[in-house]
Amino acid sequence: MGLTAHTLRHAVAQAAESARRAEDELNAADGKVGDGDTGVMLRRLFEKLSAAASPDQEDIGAVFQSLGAASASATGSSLGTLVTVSMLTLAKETRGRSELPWGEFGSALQKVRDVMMARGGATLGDKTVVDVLDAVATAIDGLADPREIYARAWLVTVNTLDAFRDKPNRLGRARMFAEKSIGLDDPGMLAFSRLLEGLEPQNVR
Amino acid sequence: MGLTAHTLRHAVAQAAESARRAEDELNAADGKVGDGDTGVMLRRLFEKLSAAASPDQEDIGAVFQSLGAASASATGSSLGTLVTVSMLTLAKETRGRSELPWGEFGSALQKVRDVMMARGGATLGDKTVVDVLDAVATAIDGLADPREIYARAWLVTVNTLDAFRDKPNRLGRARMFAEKSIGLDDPGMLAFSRLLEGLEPQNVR
Amino acid sequence: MKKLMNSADDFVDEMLDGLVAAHPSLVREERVIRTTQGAKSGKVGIVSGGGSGHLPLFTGYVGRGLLDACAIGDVFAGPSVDSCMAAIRAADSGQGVLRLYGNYGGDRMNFDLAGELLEADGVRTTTVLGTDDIASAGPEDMHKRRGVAGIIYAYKIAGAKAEVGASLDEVTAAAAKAVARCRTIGVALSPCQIPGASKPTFEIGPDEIEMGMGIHGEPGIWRDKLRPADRIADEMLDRLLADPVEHSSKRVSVLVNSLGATPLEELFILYRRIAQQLAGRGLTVVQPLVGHYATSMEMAGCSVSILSLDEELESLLGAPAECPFWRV
Amino acid sequence: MKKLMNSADDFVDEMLDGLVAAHPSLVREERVIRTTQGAKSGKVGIVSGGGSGHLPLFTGYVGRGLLDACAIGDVFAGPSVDSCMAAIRAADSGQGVLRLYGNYGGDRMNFDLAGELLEADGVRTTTVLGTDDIASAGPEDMHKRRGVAGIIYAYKIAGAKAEVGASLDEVTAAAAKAVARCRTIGVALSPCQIPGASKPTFEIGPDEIEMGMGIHGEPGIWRDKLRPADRIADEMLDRLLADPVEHSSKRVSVLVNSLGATPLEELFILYRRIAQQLAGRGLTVVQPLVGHYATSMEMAGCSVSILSLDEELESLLGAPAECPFWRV
Ligand SMILES: Nc1ncnc2c1ncn2[C@@H]1O[C@H](COP(=O)(O)OP(=O)(O)O)[C@@H](O)[C@H]1O
Ligand SMILES: Nc1ncnc2c1ncn2[C@@H]1O[C@H](COP(=O)(O)OP(=O)(O)O)[C@@H](O)[C@H]1O
Ligand SMILES: [Mg+2]
Ligand SMILES: [Mg+2]
Ligand SMILES: [Mg+2]
Ligand SMILES: [Mg+2]
Repeated sequence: MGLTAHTLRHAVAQAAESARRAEDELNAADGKVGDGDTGVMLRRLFEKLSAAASPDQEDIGAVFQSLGAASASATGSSLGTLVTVSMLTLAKETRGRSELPWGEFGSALQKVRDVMMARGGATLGDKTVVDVLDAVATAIDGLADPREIYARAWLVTVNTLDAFRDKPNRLGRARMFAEKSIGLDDPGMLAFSRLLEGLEPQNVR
Repeated sequence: MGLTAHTLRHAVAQAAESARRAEDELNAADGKVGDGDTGVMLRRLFEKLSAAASPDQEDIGAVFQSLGAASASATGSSLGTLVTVSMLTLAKETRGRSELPWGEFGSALQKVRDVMMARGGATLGDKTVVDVLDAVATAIDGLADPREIYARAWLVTVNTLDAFRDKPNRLGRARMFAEKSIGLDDPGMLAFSRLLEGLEPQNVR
Repeated sequence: MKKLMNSADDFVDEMLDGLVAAHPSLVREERVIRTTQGAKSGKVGIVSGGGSGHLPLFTGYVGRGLLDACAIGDVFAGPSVDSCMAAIRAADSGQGVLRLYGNYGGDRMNFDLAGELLEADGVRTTTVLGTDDIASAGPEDMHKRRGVAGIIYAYKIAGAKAEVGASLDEVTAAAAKAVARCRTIGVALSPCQIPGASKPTFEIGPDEIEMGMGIHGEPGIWRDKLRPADRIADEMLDRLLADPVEHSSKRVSVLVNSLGATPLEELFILYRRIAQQLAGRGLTVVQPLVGHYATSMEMAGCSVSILSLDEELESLLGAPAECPFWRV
Repeated sequence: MKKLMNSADDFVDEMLDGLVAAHPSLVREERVIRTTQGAKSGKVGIVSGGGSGHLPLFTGYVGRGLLDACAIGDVFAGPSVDSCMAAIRAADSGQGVLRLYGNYGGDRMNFDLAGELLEADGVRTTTVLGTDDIASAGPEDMHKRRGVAGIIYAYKIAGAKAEVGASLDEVTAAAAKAVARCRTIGVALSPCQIPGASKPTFEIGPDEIEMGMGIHGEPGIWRDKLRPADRIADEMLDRLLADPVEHSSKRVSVLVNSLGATPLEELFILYRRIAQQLAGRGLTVVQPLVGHYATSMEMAGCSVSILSLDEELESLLGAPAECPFWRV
């Protein structure tokens, strides 16, 4: 069992719905430390991704490729571009395959984390989306049961948000607000948690 | 007895002081029906006039001429320009004389009223400075006692403000606010009253 | 409202000093701005003027093929009689001078008085008043209308006419034609404040706009909730095109002008719609202008002007001209 | 904050449509603006890009002797990878392309990725980042500084260099020199609001200013009561001139730029003081620029940039160039 083209498309549709619901909350979070557009960016981006995940593809690598292409044309925001490179990385990893086995999921996320760090220049501890991705990728490493993966991912996501809340942001626009950012969630990490939260665990099978 | 160069200079200095005191009040009055600058214009104008009334002139026409010249260079606001033409008119009337007899004062003011109307296009009843000037010029016509002139002038000024308060403005910027101007004093009329009020009657002798 | 200034009393003079410091093609003499070269011999002179606070109006349009000199008053007050006289003198090379300025009481008194005083010296002057603001009076009271942003078309056209050696009467006629064929309407979103004044020129709710409001806050046609840009553009255009213009034509120029705080982004959103609508009505746009051409300091809002062209106007509009804020 | 727009989602696309409708010298292809003629054969290409909301930046500087193409993102967001690739392609005539844009994380990720993806196709690119904002990091962290209004000097200088047939390396070196010799500082008086955002980018008291604030509201050096324009100008200039510039010279260009709502009147009041102070320090000002050159929509405030010239920079700055918002 693993992630198929069908599951992926469904997850993207769910993420689009979550992004819509979280738009104002994420704008507000970014408004405190950045330029206030994380929510609107994410909502627009996932609208386009959802439209781009064509229903007749079986090759999961091809689906990731169309998501990456759609993202590359849809957004240029920091977080959006990290989504682009994630999709393109996963496309490379899964090209020609009809599913990504759950047992390989954690190591795939580790690759995503690495390209994000290479592209964006963040290091672990900077209080960015990379930190929560790292925590999740590490926590689910080797797990093969999708329900367990989801449960663990959700747990460490919440814990990571908690753990970073009282640290200062060290990267991106929020860096300028380092002191002000203490006590606040990083908008990118918060966005990750909202998207994850919106995935119905029963679909992850 | 009449208006001499000395009395005139003193009156201008008093007017400058009155304009300074009334600046905010006149701005506020103009702010309700116009662009809110009657007070600042008048204060600046009379500062310059006061400086321009040179102390060594005996010819009252020459003093009026320097006041007119100073006004012509200092202001271009509607009310300011009416001050300019008033001064130039009085200069013409008094050229070469060392005083303007009080008995001729009313008819001189009537001339001023006429050039104001010719220059500005206002008609009586438009609720402008012209209306109060007309009322004063008419009321003091033929009077020769300066105390009586002052007392009558003050009385009709107050009455004219009262009489016009509930009429609409029909000219200048306030025309646009015709309905809104009902219940409010015209800034130009109010300015006239403040300047008159500030003249010490004991000086008008 | 916060202003980067030193004192209200010095606002205009310091602004003028900065203007000429930044633009060596301009010279300041008290409250007059003229070209560095001075009146061009054999050419009819063109002067304008008005209150400060409307940059690039009025002083910014002094230059080749536009104005020769400009008399400038305090913020939102007319230029003084002396300034008007000095501007006319600076523009006069002996061929006479067109006084071309907006239809405001104070400005008229001063330019008229200046003209009368100069007549004695044999200076010939004519007058054309900008009256393009359709919201300020009905078509039956055309002569009561205020002059707003559209006057820059009259500058351009009269300036080009003078540049080719036309007579004072011909230059005057060209300016009058430009005014007669130009219509403007504005919409205001937020007020401005005169330096030294205790409060803004008007009040308006945080979600309101006023259609037809004047550049000094003169009341407009209606005040209501903000609506989509396309609806605003459509209404402005409908009103402009419904206003009768003798010999209106199929070729027009359009000016979408910021009153100050409204950014270029929003002007282009409006212009996009206006261009579509004009095309839909079979009108061809020539030399559109989108930007800050006649402002009221930090006021938010915009105006739209339409100039109905004929062959003469189109060629004069396209003739070379150069001032600090407009180059053709 | 009131905006003349139809919807937040259409803001950028409608703005771009209006921009090219008003300026036939520009062509739009999705989120790329390029010159109508396209890449000039034999000439090195220059592209820039960034978030929307800064007009005339970035798209307004596409034109002869300036940029060949520009990739444009949503308001205050970087241009997408695709737009960056398309802009580079549009600018490439085979001589290679300089990527010249401001030092912001999102923009860098996208331009870098685009360059890597195009390398496969044999497109040669170089990068110069605008880093003129002295308030965003100390001199020891020069490479961390943000790019703001001063980048237009780099456009002009790189553009002129490319126009005379210089190689990609030479054009790149000229741009890098312009950046290295340019310093900017800004002061903010009021915020702007991103279309669709629930509130302005920052809050500031009705009598406060913030020295050094960034164009997206990034925090500055101090926030305090408004003070006289001359004191503000002096402090900005002191800070600019105190920042070390290798080979600083006695001839400078100065850009006094409105962030949006601050009117020309106030810019000229500031420029007057700056020109006096520079003269007092024995510096000669060449080609000063005063106006709206790099804005943040309706934000009030201004920035001052100083470019320290040498012979090469001065001649490149003075070379002919033409785009909708700047002509030399
Ligand atoms: N260089 C980077 N590396 C990793 N994450 C980043 C980087 N830059 C930004 N982010 C993440 O993106 C979030 C901001 O996203 P968004 O508001 O869309 O970007 P922008 O700053 O372009 O407006 C931050 O909270 C942070 O988690
Ligand atoms: N044409 C006119 N004729 C007579 N009085 C006028 C005229 N125009 C304006 N006024 C007077 O001037 C006053 C306004 O003065 P002021 O605020 O200085 O002028 P502005 O309208 O130029 O700002 C009005 O209240 C009115 O009394
Ligand atoms: Mg953001
Ligand atoms: Mg007034
Ligand atoms: Mg006034
Ligand atoms: Mg952003």
